[in-house]
Amino acid sequence: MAGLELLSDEGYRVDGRRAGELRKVRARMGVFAQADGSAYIEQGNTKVLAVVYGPHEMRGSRSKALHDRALVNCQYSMATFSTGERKRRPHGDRKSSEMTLHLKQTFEAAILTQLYPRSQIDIYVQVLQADGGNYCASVNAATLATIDAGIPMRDYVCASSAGFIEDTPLADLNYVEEAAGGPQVALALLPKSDQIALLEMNSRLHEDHLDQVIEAAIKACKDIYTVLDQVVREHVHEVTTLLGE
Amino acid sequence: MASVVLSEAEKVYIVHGIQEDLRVDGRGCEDYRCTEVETDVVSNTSGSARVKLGHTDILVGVKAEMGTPKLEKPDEGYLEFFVDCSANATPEFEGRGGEELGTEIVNTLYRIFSNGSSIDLKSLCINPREHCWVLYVDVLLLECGGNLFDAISIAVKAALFNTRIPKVRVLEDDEGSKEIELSDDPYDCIRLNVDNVPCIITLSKIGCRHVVDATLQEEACSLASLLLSVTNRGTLTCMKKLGKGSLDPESIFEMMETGKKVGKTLHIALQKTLEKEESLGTTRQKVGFLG
Amino acid sequence: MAPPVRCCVPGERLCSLEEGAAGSGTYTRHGYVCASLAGCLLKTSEDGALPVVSVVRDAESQLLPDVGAVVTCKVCSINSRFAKVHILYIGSTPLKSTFRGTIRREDIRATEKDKVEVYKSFRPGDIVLAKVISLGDMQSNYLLSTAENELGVVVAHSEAGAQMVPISWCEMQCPRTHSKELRKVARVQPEFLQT
Amino acid sequence: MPLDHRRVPGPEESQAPLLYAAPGEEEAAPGREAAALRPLLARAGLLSQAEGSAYVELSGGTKVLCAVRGPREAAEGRGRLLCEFRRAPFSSRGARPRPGPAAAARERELGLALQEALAPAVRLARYPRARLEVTALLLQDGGSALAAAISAAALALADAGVEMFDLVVGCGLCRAPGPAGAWLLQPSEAEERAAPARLTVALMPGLNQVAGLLGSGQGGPPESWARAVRLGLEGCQRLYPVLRRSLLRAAERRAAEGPRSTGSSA
Amino acid sequence: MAAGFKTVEPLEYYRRFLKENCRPDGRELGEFRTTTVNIGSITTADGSALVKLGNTTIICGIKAEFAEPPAESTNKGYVVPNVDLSPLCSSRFRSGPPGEEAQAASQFIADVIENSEIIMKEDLCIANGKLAWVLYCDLICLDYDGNILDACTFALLAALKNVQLPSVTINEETGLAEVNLKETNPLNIRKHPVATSFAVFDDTILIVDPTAEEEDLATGTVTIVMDEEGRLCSVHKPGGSGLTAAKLQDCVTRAVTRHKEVKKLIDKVIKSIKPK
Repeated sequence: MAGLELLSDEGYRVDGRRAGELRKVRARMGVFAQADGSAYIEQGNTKVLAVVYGPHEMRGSRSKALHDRALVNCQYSMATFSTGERKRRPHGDRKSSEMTLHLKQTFEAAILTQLYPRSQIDIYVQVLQADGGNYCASVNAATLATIDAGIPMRDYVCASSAGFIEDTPLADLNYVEEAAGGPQVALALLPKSDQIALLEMNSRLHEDHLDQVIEAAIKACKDIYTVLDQVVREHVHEVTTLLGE
Repeated sequence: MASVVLSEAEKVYIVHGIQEDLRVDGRGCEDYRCTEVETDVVSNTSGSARVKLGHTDILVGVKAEMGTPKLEKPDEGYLEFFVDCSANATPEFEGRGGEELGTEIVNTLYRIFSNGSSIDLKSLCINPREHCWVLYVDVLLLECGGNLFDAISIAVKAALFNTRIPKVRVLEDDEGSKEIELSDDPYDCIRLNVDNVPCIITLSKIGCRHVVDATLQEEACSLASLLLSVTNRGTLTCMKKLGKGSLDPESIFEMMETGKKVGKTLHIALQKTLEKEESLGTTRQKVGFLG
Repeated sequence: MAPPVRCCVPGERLCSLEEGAAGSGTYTRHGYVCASLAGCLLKTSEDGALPVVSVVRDAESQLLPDVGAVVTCKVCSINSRFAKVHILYIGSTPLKSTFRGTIRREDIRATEKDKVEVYKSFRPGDIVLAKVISLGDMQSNYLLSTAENELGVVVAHSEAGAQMVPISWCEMQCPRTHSKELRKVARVQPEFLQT
Repeated sequence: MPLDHRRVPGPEESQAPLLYAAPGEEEAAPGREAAALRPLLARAGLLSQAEGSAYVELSGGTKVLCAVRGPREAAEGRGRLLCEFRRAPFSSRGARPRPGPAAAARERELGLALQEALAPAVRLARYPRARLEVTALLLQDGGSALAAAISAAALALADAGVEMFDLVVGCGLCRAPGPAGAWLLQPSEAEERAAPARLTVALMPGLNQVAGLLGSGQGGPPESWARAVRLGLEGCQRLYPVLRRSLLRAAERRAAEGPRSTGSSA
Repeated sequence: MAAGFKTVEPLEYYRRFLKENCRPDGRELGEFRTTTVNIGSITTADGSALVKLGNTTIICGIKAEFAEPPAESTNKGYVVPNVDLSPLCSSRFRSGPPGEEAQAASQFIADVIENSEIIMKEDLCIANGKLAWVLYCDLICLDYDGNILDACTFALLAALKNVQLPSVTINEETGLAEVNLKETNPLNIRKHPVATSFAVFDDTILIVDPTAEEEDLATGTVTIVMDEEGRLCSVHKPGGSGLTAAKLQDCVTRAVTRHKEVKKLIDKVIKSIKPK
């Protein structure tokens, strides 16, 4: 492998985590007052803000409105100072348009869009600091923001990445492990119903290792689900006490 | 700006309130909303700061990179501004929506930092005509709650205060080509002196009085506003009328006086918080958006 | 016009409110009537006490079609519900840039509104006299009507391309092929009869 | 750069001879009295294709031409005023500004300042669904270019027959170098380049309201800026008669030959 | 209501005039609009000229700068023309990057400079392979009333005759140029190309110096560029209705007489400036 030793023989990774261990996840909902729903999440050093507007009247051309369900409109943008190398354009380049499409497909599967025909739901994700697993943190933040906006969802959507180094599957890769170029899987899961909303796998991986890696990813998503669920319950509790029984 | 829909009655209510020096959220005409300033919130930047002024939320990141000096100023480094109106603030900023406002803010920032007095650009130069430091100041607009210019200028000043530029030695080898050698100790860096970096005070004229730090609703009822950039010694370095209404000359002079007074107090408060942040050093528990 | 033609500039105080009422091209501020156009001053005093002060420009006094103005327009497209037109003239002043207008089916004729068919009244390329009935809202453009006898098609070309002659209020005839075509014809003004 | 394949290609980069010129033999500005106001030449209604047009020339050499496209059909609801202020490539003394995003951004700022100075004077309410396009072109920059553009734009709007509350007169100022520098009215390009602070004031003379204000640099404490603004407003009042006369002459010329050739372009 | 007829049926309106061999603004078919030229009005440019052809007004400003000569011909400088048609001159143009007509005009002017050898690029070379002059010729249309090609060519010629280049010496050891702004020397203008444009009406009638309306109604235009020795520099006929050889010959003869008129006008103006 590269000069850097990604997995020590005692099974510790570069940042001291074990193979299946997640990075520290901290999240908060209701960060902004003006948005319908907003959330902030930190997975290790990756920091993402998500905001949800809607469901509201179609903006722009009426022709795009779907007569039977809501149109999910996303935008994924990365702050120019989020990565080591300064990015010239925050969004609109190929990578962020691809991420935007993935977010849109993921959330069209999760949100009960048929309840709001001919309307539009905007989900905007802003990556403040990118340290690997940007897509996964964005999905988790968008889930919290959608819940904060009170939009009914089939289930949470939790996402995590997984890799395969020295034939041990690693969960929740950080930037160094992603940059090392090994096989990587990004998985978005509906934890309760165990349905995979989105699975993206690039670079070569032997066929029988595949389910090992997917297994690790699903387990990581379930761990993230417990953390997110706890954050949501705390937030709901906090909000209800504010309203006062 | 994020558009807020106000009925005529609400506007009259706000205007009458301001006549009696009482605003909708209980502030006086010359009071600021509660401001939170926090530095070093984003790790892979040379300096960063986040300012939350009421419902306005700004994040500024400064990255120092090596560049060649400009032709007409061979012995100085320079600053490059970029404002990104993220769609988080309002759906209108999606795609290219926020570009117009972004360019307006960038032009105002260039106007303020164009004269040499705000930042000592000569200290950014490594060797004339060839190498100098370029500071990319990137402003990210996360939430528009009115009074953007003030929040942005405070965030830029805090971010520049927080900026650490690694020390650099120039090695001259035999055939004259200069070799840049970066010092390896991460804490051995030079800091920028931000004392005479000005802050922007926007005074909005509502009815026949002017207010400081107007919220979105108050901006909707103000026809014209005056933007002043005030240094901590009270001198003005930029003056600009915004909005589609006009101002009578007398009220402009009053606004300038108020701007100077408010500007000085703002500088003192900002300097205090920055020193407090600095004194805590790296052990400080970073709150960020989790606060 | 009064012999010493007094031209004025926007913002100039013309007279106080006691001496005259504000006419077109002027506005009132702090009890004074001020000019809002650069043009010649016109004081028209009817029998009432207060003369009406207005500023008039001769070149093209009318810049925007407003409600009630008679406009000349060219039909650019028709469908079963309305006809789309370009407004070329307001009254007699030509417009440097055309404005889009719409004549709805029910605004074509005053009598038996529902039996009207658009293609029996207008064809693309016709020159039509119409009256502005509304400025239209955000999306739509000006709403026009040809519901009076003097309004309707003024110039129309037949299939053969020749300019047709109106023979009744709903028919025009091509001088070359003598074929009759249906149009909502404007009653010909008396002074044009001899051409 | 998409721009370049639409223009005849030149060398990649070129430098102005000025950089290599022996510096310093700038002709010293003759001792001039701060409040001296140099004559301004203004002429309205000179372009045939535009509904309204005006040309303003300051004695410092600044030449601005402005054209107004009358109320044109606008897509969305309320009336809008769109201003564009362009500099001719040969207008400035030094290097020719290469057409690029940076130059476009600076021109956008001046366009915006022009729009904010004109907005209070134009009765947009009278043009509910129309668009007014103002295009100003700086042919030669001899100092206080924005001020000349504001006066020219106001003249062109009035000449186009657009309803306005008042004309707008622009006046440029700059501070003489040195700690106690006095403010100079209508500076020349050389004075403006050497000045530590610059200010442009736009006044509606009839209503005595400040329509636009744009200043930057070390102008010192607010009292000094206040002095500058007062001096600027007084300058505007003195420039107003010249503009008014040129507009009246254009109106009379239009009235004289108005009735004869209606419609066809004069 | 004559004006009404003009807007409603413009072609018919023009045919009526062409039958009597004149035009709505009173000119014959072969008559040019009044042409005026004003040289050296922009002091910040190295050379400038303003040409008015009836209502059509073009201003040409030339800025001279230094650049390395092109690799393939190290003893040549550059001449970079650029025609700018902005919303200022007519409502048919949008702001932003140059449109089709502007690009076509710029290319036409570049071809005229190339074919007519108005100046030798070798004269622009200062130090072979190291430094050469670049002449940025910016032609801005202030008022678009048709026939901008004639006006642009005339404005470019007049501006080039007005150019004053500062004297430049390369001092040996630093290899940098030294510029002396005091002494300036003019360009050596070798040829005087003059353009004449015609509009073709209903495939038969040829009218010279068309206005904007006539250009819109014409079924074709042709532009002929001649120099003083009667040599054809370029013939530019962008499509449109055909033209018989005889008609083309009439155009060429008219172009020759037009060249004399323009040459007389420009010499008169240059003389009136020189003694000053």
